[in-house]
Parts: sequence; C-alpha cells; structure tokens
Amino acid sequence: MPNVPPEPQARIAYRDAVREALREALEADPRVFLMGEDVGRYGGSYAVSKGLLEEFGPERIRDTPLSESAFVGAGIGAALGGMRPIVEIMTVNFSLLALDQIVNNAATLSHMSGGQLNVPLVIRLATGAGRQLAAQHSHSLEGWYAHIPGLRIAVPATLEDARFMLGAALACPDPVLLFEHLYLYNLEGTLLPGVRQVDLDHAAIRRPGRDVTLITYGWSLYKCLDAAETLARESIEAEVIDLRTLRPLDEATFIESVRRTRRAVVIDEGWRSGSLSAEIISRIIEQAFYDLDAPPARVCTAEVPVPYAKHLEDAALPSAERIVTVVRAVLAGGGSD
Amino acid sequence: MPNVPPEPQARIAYRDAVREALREALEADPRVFLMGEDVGRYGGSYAVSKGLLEEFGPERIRDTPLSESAFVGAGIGAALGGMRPIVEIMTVNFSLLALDQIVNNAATLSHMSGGQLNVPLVIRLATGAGRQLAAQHSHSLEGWYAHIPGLRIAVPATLEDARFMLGAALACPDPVLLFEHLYLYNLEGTLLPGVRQVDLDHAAIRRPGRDVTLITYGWSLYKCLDAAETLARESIEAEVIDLRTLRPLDEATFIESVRRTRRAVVIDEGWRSGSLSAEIISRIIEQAFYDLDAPPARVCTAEVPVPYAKHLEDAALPSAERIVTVVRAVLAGGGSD
Amino acid sequence: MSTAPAVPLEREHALALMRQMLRIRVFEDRCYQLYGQMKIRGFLHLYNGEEAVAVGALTPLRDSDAIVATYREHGHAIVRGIPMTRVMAELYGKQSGCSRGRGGSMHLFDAERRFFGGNAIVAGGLPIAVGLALAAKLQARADVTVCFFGDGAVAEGEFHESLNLASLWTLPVLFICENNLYAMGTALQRAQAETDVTAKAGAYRIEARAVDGMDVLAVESAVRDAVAKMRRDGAPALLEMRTYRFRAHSMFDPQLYRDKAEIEAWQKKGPIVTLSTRLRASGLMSEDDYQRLERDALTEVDAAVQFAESAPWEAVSDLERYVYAERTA
Amino acid sequence: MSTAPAVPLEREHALALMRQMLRIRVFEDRCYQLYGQMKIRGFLHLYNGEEAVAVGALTPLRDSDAIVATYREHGHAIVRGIPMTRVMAELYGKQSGCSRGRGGSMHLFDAERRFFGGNAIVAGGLPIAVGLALAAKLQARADVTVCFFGDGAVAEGEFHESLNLASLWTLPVLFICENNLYAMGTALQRAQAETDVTAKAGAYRIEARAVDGMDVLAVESAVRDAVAKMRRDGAPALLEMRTYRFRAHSMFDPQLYRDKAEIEAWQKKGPIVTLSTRLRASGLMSEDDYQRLERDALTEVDAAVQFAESAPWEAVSDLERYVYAERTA
Ligand SMILES: Cc1ncc(C[n+]2csc(CCOP(=O)(O)OP(=O)(O)O)c2C)c(N)n1
Ligand SMILES: Cc1ncc(C[n+]2csc(CCOP(=O)(O)OP(=O)(O)O)c2C)c(N)n1
Ligand SMILES: [Mg+2]
Ligand SMILES: [Mg+2]
Repeated sequence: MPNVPPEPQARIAYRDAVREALREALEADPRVFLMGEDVGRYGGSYAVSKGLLEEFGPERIRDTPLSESAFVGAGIGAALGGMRPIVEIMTVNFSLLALDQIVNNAATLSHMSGGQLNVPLVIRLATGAGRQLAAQHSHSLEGWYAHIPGLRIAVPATLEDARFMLGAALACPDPVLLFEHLYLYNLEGTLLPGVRQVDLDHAAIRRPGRDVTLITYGWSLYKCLDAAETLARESIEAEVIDLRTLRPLDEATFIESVRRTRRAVVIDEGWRSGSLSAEIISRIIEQAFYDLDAPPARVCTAEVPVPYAKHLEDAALPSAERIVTVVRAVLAGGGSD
Repeated sequence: MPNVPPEPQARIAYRDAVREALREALEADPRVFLMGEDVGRYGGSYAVSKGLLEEFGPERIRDTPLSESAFVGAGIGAALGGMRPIVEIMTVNFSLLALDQIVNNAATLSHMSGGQLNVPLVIRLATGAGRQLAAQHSHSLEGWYAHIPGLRIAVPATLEDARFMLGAALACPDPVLLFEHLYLYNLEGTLLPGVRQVDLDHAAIRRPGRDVTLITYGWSLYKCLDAAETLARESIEAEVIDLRTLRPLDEATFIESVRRTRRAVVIDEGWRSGSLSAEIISRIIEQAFYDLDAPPARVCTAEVPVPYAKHLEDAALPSAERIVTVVRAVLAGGGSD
Repeated sequence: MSTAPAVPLEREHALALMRQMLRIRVFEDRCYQLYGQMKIRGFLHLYNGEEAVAVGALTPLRDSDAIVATYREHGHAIVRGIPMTRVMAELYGKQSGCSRGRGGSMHLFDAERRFFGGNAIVAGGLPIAVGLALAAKLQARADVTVCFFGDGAVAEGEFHESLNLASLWTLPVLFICENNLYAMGTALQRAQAETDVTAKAGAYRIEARAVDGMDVLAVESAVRDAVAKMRRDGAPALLEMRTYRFRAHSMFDPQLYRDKAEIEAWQKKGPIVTLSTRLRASGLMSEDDYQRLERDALTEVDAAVQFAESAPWEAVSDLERYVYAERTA
Repeated sequence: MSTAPAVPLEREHALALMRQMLRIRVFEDRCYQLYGQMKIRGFLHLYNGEEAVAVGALTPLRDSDAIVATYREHGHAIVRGIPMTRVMAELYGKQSGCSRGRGGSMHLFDAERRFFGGNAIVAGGLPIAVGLALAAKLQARADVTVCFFGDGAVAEGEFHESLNLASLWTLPVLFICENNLYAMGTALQRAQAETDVTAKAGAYRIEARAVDGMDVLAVESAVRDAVAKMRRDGAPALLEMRTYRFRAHSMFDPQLYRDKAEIEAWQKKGPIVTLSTRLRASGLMSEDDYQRLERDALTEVDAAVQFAESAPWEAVSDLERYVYAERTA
C-alpha cells in the first residue's frame, strides 16, 4: 500500500501482545480455546488473559482445577479430537506435575502411531527467575524440555514474537511449548510495523557484530544487548543471536555467525551443567571447530536452587556484567566464568 | 589377612549383586527400608528384590500402590524423619510422575532451608532401551536428571558398582538417584576380590589407552569396550572412562585423560540434543581446548521416541560399530556421526 | 453387582458376541506361542479371561465414539475392527502393522477407527479420554469416549484428577475399570484402603456400578445403558468390571503372588465357558456353531500370522520419520 | 459442621489462644505494609481471617509432632514457636532468617521444631507428611504429623495418592484442609464436582469432619480429639476447616472473582472478633486484657522488624552452600 502513511504504533506491553495473540486466535478459529488455572475469573495470574472470559465466555476460556496432569492430558485429548487447545500452565515449575503427559504422550503419539496421529497442542508457560520467588518458583526449564524429541520449544523474547508466535504455534500440527519469561510481561515498546507473522524455524540476529557471537534467548536477550552496548564502548562489536526456538535448533544461523566472528559465548538462564548452552557449544564444536579463535564460553545460572534474597538471586543469574567479563576473557583467548 | 588364600569368587549376575547390596543394607541399618511397586510379593519387576520380603518382612519391604508421586514424596518425608529409605521406581519412565517431588522437594529442601534439612533418600530406577519396550518404556533420562542441582546421579555399570554403590548412596546425606540399566541385570561375572566399597566421587578408567578417550557410563560402557577391542586390532588404543556419577561430574579424570590422548568421543544413550554428552564436550572445550588435536565427537541415541521394531531400535541406539566409525573419523580430524 | 439382563437374546447377536470372544482368545493364545518363538518381543500382556469386557463394552458403540485403552489392548483393538492382520503385523514390528511397527503390543493405534491406543503408562490414558470427550462436547457431537484402565490405575493421581474434571465439566466419558484384582503382583487390597472401586466415584458425583465382567451380556447391557444415558445427559459414568486374568501379568511373571487354586476357580467362571453353557442350554448355539466359530477364529489368526510373516520391514532410513508431522509444501 | 465444645474454658488458656491469633494478625498486617515499602518481596500470602485454624490446630500438639504447611504459613510458623524475629528476618531475606534468607515467605523451616515448611507447590507437602508419619511409625513413636493444605490442593492427584497411602498403611497423619472457598480466583464449586471435602475421605476409609474454622475453640477441640485418637490407633484423619481469607490471594490479586459484600459478611464472623465477643460475654477477658495482648503483639512485631532490619545479609560467596550437605572430614 504505497502512499498510505504507516499508522502510528501505540505502545504495548509484552503481556498485552500475548493477550492480543490469544484474542486473534480465538476470533479466527472456533477450534481454539484456552484452558488453565485462573485464566478466566482471575484474569490470568500474570493478567495475560484478563478480559477474555467476558469476551469469549466460559466454554472457550476455561478455568481448571489444580490438576496439571489432567488438564494437560485433556489438552492432548482435545487436540486429538480435532480442537486447537491452548493450555496455560501457570508457570513451568508446576509443569513437572504434567511431565508424564507431555513427555510420554504429547511427544510420542505421532511417532508411536506411525504418523497416524498429530497433537496440535500449544502449551504456554511462564518461566524464569528474577522476581525473588525462590527455589520452587524460579525454574528455567525450557532448555531442559528441548531435550525431548517430538516437542517444539519456542521462546518469544520480543514484542513481535509475543504477538505472533502463538499464531505460528497454532498453525503447527505438533505440540509446541511457548515459554514466556515472567520478567518480560512488563516489557513495553511498539510493534515493528509491517510484521504480521513470524515463524518457528529461524533464529534472529538482533544486533549484528563482527568480533564475537552472543547466543541466547528469552530474558537473557536483553542482558546480552546491554552487554553489547558496554562492549561497543570498548570497540568490541558483539553479534547477538536470539535463538527463538530451542527445539528444533536453527543451527545454521549461529554456526554461520560464529564462522564469521570466530568466537562465541552462550548465555542461558538454565543451570550450567546440562544446560542448553552445552548443546550449542557442542554444535559449534562439531561444525566450526577449525574456524574458532578461542573456545566458546557460557554464562549460565549458578548451580543452586534459586534463592529468595535479592543479592543471592542476582548473583545466581546471568547478568550483563558477567557477560561482559566473559566476552573479554574469550577475546583474550580464555574461557567461561 | 596374609596367608589366607582368597575365596574362590562365585559367578554372580548384576541383578544378584544389587540384591546383595540391598540385603546388606537392610541387615546393617534398621533405618533402611525398601519401598516401591511390586518389590515384595512379586519379587521386583526385574527380580532384583526377590526373597527380601520373606527375609525382612512387609514393614521393611513395602509394596506400594501405583502412586509414584506419593511414595517418592513419602520417601522424602521418611528421610526427613530419620529413616534411610530406598525407593524403587520401577523404571525411569514412570519417574516422570514423581518429578515434582524429586525436583521441587528432594533437590531443594537442603538449600531452601538454609542447610537445616537433609534428604538422605536413595531412589533406584531401571533405565534404558534395548529390549524392544517402545517409546514409553525406553527412556534414558539419567543425563537429563543430572541437570538438577541438589541431586546426585550415579550409574552402576559394573558388578562391583552394582554391589557397592548402594552402600555409598545410603551413607550420603543427599538424595541419590541410582540408575540401573535394564540390559545389565543379566550381566554375569565374578566380583573383583578385595573390593568392599566404592565411592560416588570418581570416574574410573576401565581400559587405558593413548590415542583417544571414550567417555561413557552404563550399558554403553560395554559397547565402548567392544569398540576399543575392534580399534585395538587397527592399533588404535582407546582409553575408556566410565563416568560412574553424572552429577557431580568427576571432570578431573576425563580432562586429564583427554589432555593425554588429545581426542575424545562421548557415548551416551540419551537423545543427542541436550544430552549429557553435550555437557562433557563443553567441559572439555572449556578446559582443554588448546590440548585437542580434533573436535570431540559424540555417539548418542537418535532423536526419536524409541521404536518397538528391533531393527529400528538398534538403529536408534549407540552401537560398537557407530563408535568405531566415529573414532576413526575423529582420528582423521573429523567429527560426530 | 449387576448381572445379565432379562431381555431375550437373539441367536445372531449371541453368536456375534461369542465369535468376538473367541477371536480374542485364539489370538492371545497364538501370541503366547509366538512369544516363545521370539516372533513377538518386548512386553506382552495377554487378555485371556477378560474377553467379555472388551467385547461387551465395544459392541454397543458407534464408529464415531472414541476409545482409549491400556497396554493390555489386543482384544479391544480387534473388536473395534482393526484387522487382525495389522494387529499381528504390529506385534511382529512390521511396516504393515497398525502403528507401522513402531508401537508394538502396547501401542496399537487406528486413527480412522478412533482407537487412540494403547498406553503403557498406567492411568496415562484417562486425561486423554477427558480431552477427547471435551472435544466432542465443544463440537456438539453426541459421541462418547470409552476409557479402559486397570484396578491398579485407581491409585494414580490421574484417576482422581480425570474423574473430577470429567464430572465438573459434564463430559461424556465412560470410565471402565477392568478390575482383575491384581496390578502385576499387587492385590487390590494391598493397593487400596477402600477396595470397592465404585465407592470412589461418589467423591466426584459420578454414577458407578459394578458389573460381572465374566458375563459378556451383563457387560454389554451395562454399557449400553450407560452410553444411552450419556448421549442424553453428557455426564460421565464409571463401570467396574469384575474380572480376572488367566495368564501371567506379562511374559516375565512367575506369579508368586497368587495360587493355582484361585486361578482355577476363576477359570471355571470364564467368560467363554459361561456364555457357551448358557447358549447351549437355551438352544441358541449348537456344538457345531461353536466349532465353526473357533475354526473361523483359528483361520483368521493363521492368516494374520501369515500376513505378518510376509509383511515388509520399515526401512531404517525412515527411522526419524513421524517424530514431527510431515509438512506438505 | 462441628462447633465449639461445651467444656468450661479457663481464662489463661482462652487468653493464650487470643494472644496467638493477635500475634498472627498483627504480624500479617505489618507484612502487608512492609511489602508496600518493598522490604519484603517475592510472593506474599497473608493469613488474615484464618488465624483460628493455625492456632487451634497447633496448640494441642507435642514438640515431637511434625508439621507440614503451605506457602501461607507465617501463622503456623509463629504459633509453632519459631521466633518472630527469625520469621521476619526470613521475609527480609536476611542471614538470620529461619531459612538463612534462601526461602522467603513461602519457605519457612525449623528442623528443631519439626516444622518442615513452607511448600510452594500446591499439594506438594502431602506426600512428605505421609513419609514423616511413616518414619514415626517405623520408629514406634507416638508422634503425629499435621499436614495443612488448601481447598485448591484437593483437586491435585497427590491429595488422592497421599490419602490412600496414609490409610492403607495406617499412618498417623492429620490432614487439615484450610477451606477458604477459593484457590486464587477459583471458587471451590468451579474446581470440584463434589464440594464437600469431607465426602472425599470415605473413598480412602478415612474419618473426616468439617469444623467451623472461624472458631478457634472448635478447631482446637476437633484437633485435640483427632490427635488423641490418632495416638491410640495410628490411623489418619481429615478435618475440613471452613474458613475465609480476608485479604487478596497474594499481593498481585485484584480480586475480580469475589465481591466486597461477601468479604464483609465473613469479616463479621472473623476468628478474633468471634472469640473476643465470647470471652467478653463470659467475663473471661476484659477490654484491658485485649488491649494488652494487642500491645504485646505490636511490640513483638516491632522488635521483629528491628531485628530483621539490622540483621546481616548472607555473604554472596556462600551462594552455593547447602545445595549438598557439607561433609565433615
Ligand atoms: C505409571 C506406571 N507405573 C508403573 C508401571 C508398570 N506397570 C505396568 S502394568 C502394571 C500393573 C497395572 O495393573 P492394572 O492397572 O490393574 O492393570 P492390569 O495389568 O491388571 O490389566 C504396572 C505396575 C506403568 N506401566 N506405569
Ligand atoms: C502445583 C501448583 N499449581 C499452581 C500453583 C499456583 N498457585 C499458588 S497458590 C494457588 C491457589 C491454591 O489455593 P488453595 O489450595 O485453596 O490455598 P489458599 O491459597 O486458598 O490458601 C495456586 C493456583 C502452585 N503453587 N502449585
Ligand atoms: Mg489389574
Ligand atoms: Mg483456598
């Protein structure tokens, strides 16, 4: 539409972008419904689904009892039955109660049935630490879930992804887990004009650079962008890659980048041992070993159940400062913190 | 005891070694008891606990209902209450139903209480594929569990470890998960004379070599030893390391080995992406990057829910042949399969 | 416990029920042999003794109803209409199997016949059944979902969560507990503080009845009534089928936990012998009829074995297919 | 629903109960303020309105009994005897907190007082309580384990599994459901097909009673009776305490799901005002008594805040301690 000036973009919060995505999906497809704990009357524990009950009624915005295994399993069944359920698990921490359904059913039914069945189920989960919610409410398990074949794991970090990833997930015949970092719900900004959809297949370069590649996702993206600012003042140009989907991994994008920059740091809110960052490093080693000028390094969460006290929690999580420190060490040929 | 000739060692199966360990523990400490599905009247689904009910009675050999979450949680509670419970989860596949208790309680209580509480709980689980049990009964999740701080993960691969690791686990004030590969239950041999206890802290070099380090655990150990035999015929001397514990990792042992051999292949029955092998490779890169002559490689399970048909299952799992192929490629400077 | 109804039985229908039970029995006996010959591998759970449940429960259903079963589901699959050839080929792990050889005995599927497995996690199918019923309700279809599970499953949290959800939301799930008194080696009274399974349904305001699961007519009539009501009011129901398995739990079970006498006593009230006696007494079935049905079943099973033997293997190069849906461009 | 007993009440005891309820109320009100001042962070779940339950339930216990609570457990912690100073320091995240600042509001612990948390996973404490009771039984101790949980927890599978296990094995767990009618914004009737929690206990052959949870004397007597019986027969029991929370679920709750009138109606039957009216009427407590108790509570809370304010922070270098037990060489 040439000559039509772009509409001025209103500011929008991440939370509202997700709500818009939900509303659009509910309007577009009668098979779509939302269910989970307190998604209705309460308005969603993070106010994401506020107002949707009034708009779409209790058949399509279903408050569930505290029965994670049953309502996730019911989501699987409803998907098999021809619906397009969006199941909200209030936070990833409670998803452990539904893990059998997710790993033993959602992830296996297609393969186990020789391709006869699909499970077009979307599970939304709040994830992450940073709000002093302590050990049982601060898990970052998206990288852990990415170990499971049959699942797709996506992590919207930007407003555009918050707004449009849900649509991509609903269009996908496979089970998709969407991890929304609870720290991002208040993130505000304007949506890029012109973006109307996104895919679940590609990582995105959020900042180009030539000296080192920072590979990350979710809330850590912003820590990386901050770190890149700091580094730029030292004339270190960091390329920042937002993985967007953790399974399957778009390795082409980060391998290509690392081949160019010859150095990589992976930043990941999972506990260090066995984190997704280890997988990323292994892929780099398998495919770009001879292109590296230094060993890839990583910045992860300390190996402790996340503590309540702010200074301890801060110390446990990745931070822009730690990222900067590690990048400097990598540029000096050294390694992880 | 000099001058006393060593008793001739009787042949013993892995299953019997575990049973002996259980018997010894039950005899030695009145706080020890065993509970789980069918550990009593049935004799254990893999006949491990056969006869123990008759010997120790139903108070100490407790058949549980099919309630994984409750009886694992009850194990945690009993441990807090001063007992030394051994909880058997029939197979790791069913442990997903108890994951909340394991991750949110067993792993966190010590830290979350500021060190006031300990959870001296031992959980035994059969693990692994290879018996055509299909997608819901063939998980190898020990590497996945190793991501969780607060847990100790141990994998007895040898008869000695089957016989003595339980004792070490019971002596440990932390929750220990012992993964017994179901393929190993029939393994037979004689116990090394003189071994009376083992630790949970050290990896073991099961075969020394100078050309490449194979790092593995569990059933895959035997595949590695087979591969090493084949390679030896080509004058390639592979060092084979049995990790024994997956958390915490004894990295000193494998890093030292890799520094010597300058080449590493990790063999792990977990699905490739996000497997423990990625963590091992990352540690090698972080600590021995400049000592490497080739990128470390890995042999894992294909990224599919394990299929029933034998030829497909075989193709999905690591094999001695694939290990040999990958080692040859690594020696040629190439990578993973 | 509800027993057979007093309505007159028609010969044709009676023989159809007998035929289905014999098909299962002969199929299972052959599986037992084939396991010994290592043609079938993995875990194998046979249904001998429980045939009346699958036959009586599935006979009254429509094609559009949904079924969720357990790992002990050969009988259900066969009665639902999956060709025996494809079930046997699955047990062989062949490409022509109803799950392309990927599922095996515990994971029989047939999307077209709305047969949703074959679930090897005890109680794992209950939430799925709730969801299938929810889909039917949201789509305003009068279809029901029939969900089979064992007495062992009653102890799992998913039993509790699923029954509550189905009742709270008024979803048409028929929960059928195949109470064969044991979960592997654990007798019901060592697993349940309250051994009357129907007594549990009240906690969810679900109507429940115990049924003589050795009597195919009792099962059929109980299910027919429950389903008819369900199609009207949409509410879930629970039927406890009191039955018994004649064989071991699986092929690895030395059966230390029960004695021969108990098994023999139950065998005397077996579903086939019970129906047989009754039909002969009432003149609805002759010895010839019975012989013919048994012969037909044997012939069908022979053909299934034949089919499975000669069916192709899936190509190893296809190992990684079907993990994700194949996208058509 | 069982109400207060007819036994004569002694002044000292009555005032002790009042004192404990006021300690909780004043503590919680101060927490509310401190949250506004950002001294306390994370999730904060206040107990206003439910004081009678913790006070009535914990008063009859022995030091050797075990307690398992939820994330709404300040009251239970304080009544159990954890010094208010250490509870408040925990809410501040200080090293002197009862969990060294690692737990916060949802994770108060005191091993010595057998206070096992503080669990932020709904229903997560029930299996642990079963295990604590199993330990007591195996050690032939006559101690009971008291396990608190909300009405929301009743829907979780762990409720079902835990009650069955406790009953099957005859374990002395007193399950106390704090039924405040809501789980966050979900009213009981939108979570349960059967809203009478006591009706569920029958499915496990557990004895159950509903108790007026706004009446501390009713709670105390019901718990006293249940515990006395439990020390004799070792069997579990369930008490449903009918109560109400006066404040929001947590500090982030706009309370869209209930109206002011409902809250006000319940406030009129609040536990403190109820006991107060009764004691004044019977002459057991004077206005002066009440004022003094309230003043004492305020003084204690002031001191706790003071303590918390000046308490030290845990060193960041100790971040990774306590993940595993520290081995003494
Ligand atoms: C969650 C889970 N726990 C344990 C098992 C192992 N297991 C398989 S069948 C079975 C017994 C189930 O008994 P029941 O539900 O009565 O069914 P039946 O075999 O008698 O038909 C057990 C314990 C499992 N498959 N899933
Ligand atoms: C397993 C689990 N699911 C969800 C939550 C989130 N959540 C915290 S409290 C709560 C409501 C619990 O209500 P109830 O059990 O009645 O206790 P109350 O808060 O009323 O005391 C929910 C849904 C959680 N903590 N754990
Ligand atoms: Mg059974
Ligand atoms: Mg409540």
